[in-house]
Amino acid sequence: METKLKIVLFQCQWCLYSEPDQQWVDHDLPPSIHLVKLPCTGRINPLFILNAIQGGADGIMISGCLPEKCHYKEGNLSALRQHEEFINLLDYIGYERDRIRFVWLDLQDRGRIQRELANFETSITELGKANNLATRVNAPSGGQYV
Amino acid sequence: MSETIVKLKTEIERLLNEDVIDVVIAFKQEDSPLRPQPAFFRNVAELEVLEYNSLCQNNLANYLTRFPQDTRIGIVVRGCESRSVNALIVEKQHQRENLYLIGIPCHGIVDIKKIFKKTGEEVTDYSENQDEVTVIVNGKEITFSRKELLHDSCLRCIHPNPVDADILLGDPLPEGDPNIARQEVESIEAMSRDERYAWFRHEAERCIRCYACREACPMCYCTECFVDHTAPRWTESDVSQAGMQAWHIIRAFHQTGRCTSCGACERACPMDIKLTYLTEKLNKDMRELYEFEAGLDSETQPPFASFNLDDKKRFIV
Amino acid sequence: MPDLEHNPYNPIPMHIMQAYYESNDYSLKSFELSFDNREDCDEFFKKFNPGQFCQLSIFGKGEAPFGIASAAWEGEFIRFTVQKLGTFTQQIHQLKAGDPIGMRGPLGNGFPIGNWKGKNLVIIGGGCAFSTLYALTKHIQHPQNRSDFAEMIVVYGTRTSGLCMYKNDIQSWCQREDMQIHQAIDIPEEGWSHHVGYVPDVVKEVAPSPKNAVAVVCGPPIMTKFTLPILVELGFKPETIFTSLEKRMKCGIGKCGRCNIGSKYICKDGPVFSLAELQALPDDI
Amino acid sequence: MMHILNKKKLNQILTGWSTKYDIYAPQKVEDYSQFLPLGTADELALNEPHNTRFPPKSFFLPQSETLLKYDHRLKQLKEVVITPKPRIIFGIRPCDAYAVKLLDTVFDTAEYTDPYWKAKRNATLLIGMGCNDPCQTCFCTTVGHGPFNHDGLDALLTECQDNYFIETFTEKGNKLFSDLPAATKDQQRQVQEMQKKAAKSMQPAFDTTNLKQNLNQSFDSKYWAAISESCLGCGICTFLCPTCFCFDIVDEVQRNERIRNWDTCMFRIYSLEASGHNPRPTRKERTRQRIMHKYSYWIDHAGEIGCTGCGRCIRNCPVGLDIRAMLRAVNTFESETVNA
Repeated sequence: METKLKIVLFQCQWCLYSEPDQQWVDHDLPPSIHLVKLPCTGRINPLFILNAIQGGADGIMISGCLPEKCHYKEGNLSALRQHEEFINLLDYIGYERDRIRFVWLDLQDRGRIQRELANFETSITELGKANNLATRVNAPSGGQYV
Repeated sequence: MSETIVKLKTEIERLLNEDVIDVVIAFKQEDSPLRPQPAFFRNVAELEVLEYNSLCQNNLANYLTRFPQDTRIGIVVRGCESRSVNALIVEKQHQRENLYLIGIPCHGIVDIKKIFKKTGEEVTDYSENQDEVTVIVNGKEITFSRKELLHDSCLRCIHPNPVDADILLGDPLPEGDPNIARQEVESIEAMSRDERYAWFRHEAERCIRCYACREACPMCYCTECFVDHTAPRWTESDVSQAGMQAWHIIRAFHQTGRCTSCGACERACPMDIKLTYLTEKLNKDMRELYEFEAGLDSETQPPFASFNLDDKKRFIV
Repeated sequence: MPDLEHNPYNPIPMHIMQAYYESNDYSLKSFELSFDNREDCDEFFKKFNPGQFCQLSIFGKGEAPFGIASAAWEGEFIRFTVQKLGTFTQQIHQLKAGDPIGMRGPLGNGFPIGNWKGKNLVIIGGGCAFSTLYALTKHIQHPQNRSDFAEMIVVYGTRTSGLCMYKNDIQSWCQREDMQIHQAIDIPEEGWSHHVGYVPDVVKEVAPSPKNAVAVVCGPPIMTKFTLPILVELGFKPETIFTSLEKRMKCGIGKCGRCNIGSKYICKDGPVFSLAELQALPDDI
Repeated sequence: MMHILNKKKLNQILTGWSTKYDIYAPQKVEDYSQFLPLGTADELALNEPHNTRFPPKSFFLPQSETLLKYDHRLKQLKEVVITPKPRIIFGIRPCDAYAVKLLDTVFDTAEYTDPYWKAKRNATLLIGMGCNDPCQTCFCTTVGHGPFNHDGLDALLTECQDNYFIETFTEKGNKLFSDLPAATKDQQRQVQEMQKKAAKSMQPAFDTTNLKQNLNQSFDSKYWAAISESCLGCGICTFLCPTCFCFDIVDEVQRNERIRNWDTCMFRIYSLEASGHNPRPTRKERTRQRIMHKYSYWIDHAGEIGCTGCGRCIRNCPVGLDIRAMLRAVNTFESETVNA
């Protein structure tokens, strides 16, 4: 049984204003963190999040630009309502709300992404392996009467 | 209720004779008195089989999207159906001017499975009035109060009257209580996390992926559903836990701000899965967060189609 | 214990020997596959007959049926020509020489060559569906087989000259005296010395004699639809006109029910049907 | 020979078998009955007037079944070993057992045998429970079957007052019941009469004599568009049908498996080709395919109608479509046009 925790980072490609931060995210992420780089948080379909969960992620972090500072003017705003409600729904069916975290980065926040990730990892470690919601890996196929 | 059928028949006859519309979507009854079917009337001679009673369990708005936008359609609408029609008009699936809505205030749909549970399935005849339902089983007459047989989603119904109709057959009924609508969701919300997940897993694992819920829903009109995509493949295609859970989550989520709580999905499900408990939660959130209910008018865009800078107040971490 | 040795769902392991593009728009690519195991190879060629198809599979990507485009005498390999169309064919196109691939086959009935001995053959093909006809032509061209058949006429039409497959071979066929070849393109092009026009029109122009002849038609549905009546007009009997059908398939062995048409399964009872058989089937293609 | 078994001793005999076999019997979950391993629920639901809602074909053709496993990196096959345990399916209705027999003609042919089906089939015994009170939606007698027929069964139980009367049809079935006392002549007669009475109580739902010709003739008629207009296009009728067998083969990348899933001709993507062409683009063609396959094509393949009259599609159709009414309509539709 694999015990290592997995974290998926969905990152808006515009949200890291500082060059070293982006460098760090692109090349030096710890192996437990998987990076999915996207043009905007508005690109994130709830299916992405669900796919990550079912693919075995224990925590999901989404980093994007502040609401008024979206590169595409309003991309992240249109995403806001969807993500919020999707997390409400997941919470309703028993998935821990804390396993999904949003971080909104601003110009001054140099180095914040590293702190946030470290922070998030600690809190996920406290939560342990995700077990609410079935994962795709090693799931038995079958259905009724097998 | 036969009075309603007479009125309905006269109205449909008029519409067809005066060539106001091309087709009327209503219900018919052919063989079994327990299973009225959706029917499409194009000339007056077919109207013999017209039926309307509380066993008509389908949402007729489902068939709107099958017709080209310029077809002039007459459609029988109850409260939930009229809201579905509105929601479809908001999404530009049909044009209001090409629709003729024959509204009927709805006393609620009788859940045939509840009858069967009480009497067994050998029911040979069915009749009803406003408060009571009478069935004949093995030659014996059994009467129930309507309330105990109503479908769950009809017990929660807030707007039994059509919100928009060109003609209203019958007197408007009192509105339902929104508190009752919330009760079930709130009781589930009050459970512990593990209980909630056990509940969800129990509902999802019975799924046989026949997609009757999708096909019965008026709002599920996409030509290609996300589960049918091959590239990318969003979910597992088989009946493994992950695949079924993904289907249930995303099916419900795609209804956010669009579901009119008609319960057609639940009535269509062959495995008696409580599908509405997910959509009701989303509806409740939409009501609380955005004061929005789907289909109350034919203009307001659902919350996910718009946004507001005030949203961020709830959101910043 | 079940008989897993002969599990019809297990693909035979194979490798790609060669892969090359056939058309100038890179939509058609030919693959030559060699067997990993000797026994599989022997088994395959024991059953093989031009006109059959195989299920090619890439693990993790899926499986799809393709017509065999090589004759048995060419060597111990199988050739397939794949048109890039859907998700799976896109994956196949990315394969290169040396890559492993799974194969199930040969499946289907193939052309009833045994019944055609001593007859004139009219082979009519259009587009990438010509691949199985290419296998047939190749098969007949072998000195051992050629004497079994009388005259041979090949009509092969493509949209443009660039989409013409097996160019070298077809060019050499033009020099051969034991066969006639009529190439056609839909739209006139500079330097094109053959026919210009749609295949049905070319067939009309060539007007092959129905006497002691068999016609084989493979092409896109629209071409087949218009060519068959012309052959009937020329005097071919429905029993002497053959065509190969295509439908979505999964198992290839008549179990999954997908390619059901009337009381036939295309994978098992077909893909080659005579026009007479087709006329007896419902119009559900 | 007919054996007799007191109802009270049923549990004892079932437990006796359970050392050698996995036993599945209909038990009530939710509001419907379902085949479950013995002991899941307190009581067996043998007297349910209906079939289990989910068809027992899935014992042999599971809704999802792993065909192959492979090593994704090495691109090599791994062996899938099919070792089904010996099973007894107890209390299966004759229509469902007959359906399994019909499906044998698909999966166990001279050309290609499906090893997965065959292995499970060989390891399973079917012990039926005859229907004393067929329901309204049943029409097994119409399609040439009956509430006490034994096609596909190893043994058949008939309930009569306090006893079960057991007829066995195969060696294996015989072995299971050989210890039981034999029924007297009188009892045998009584049971046979009861069986006949049950069969007689079922009215023929439609006429099958010219059905195949009528269907074939009406292939292009408007009738199909008319009956399929209200069809939702869901998969209930085919998934719950005990004789529908279509499947799809899919690679599940995450699990490195090639699996087969039930599929249905009622879905649009079922026949959609990569080129975008769909031979059955609307519900009209799909409904036609479903009905033609059962009542016409199947006769060509196996000589039998591919329907056992279990009535699941009628009971569970969300829009109340009734296959019996459709087939009656085919018959009358034809005669109408002939007269006109």
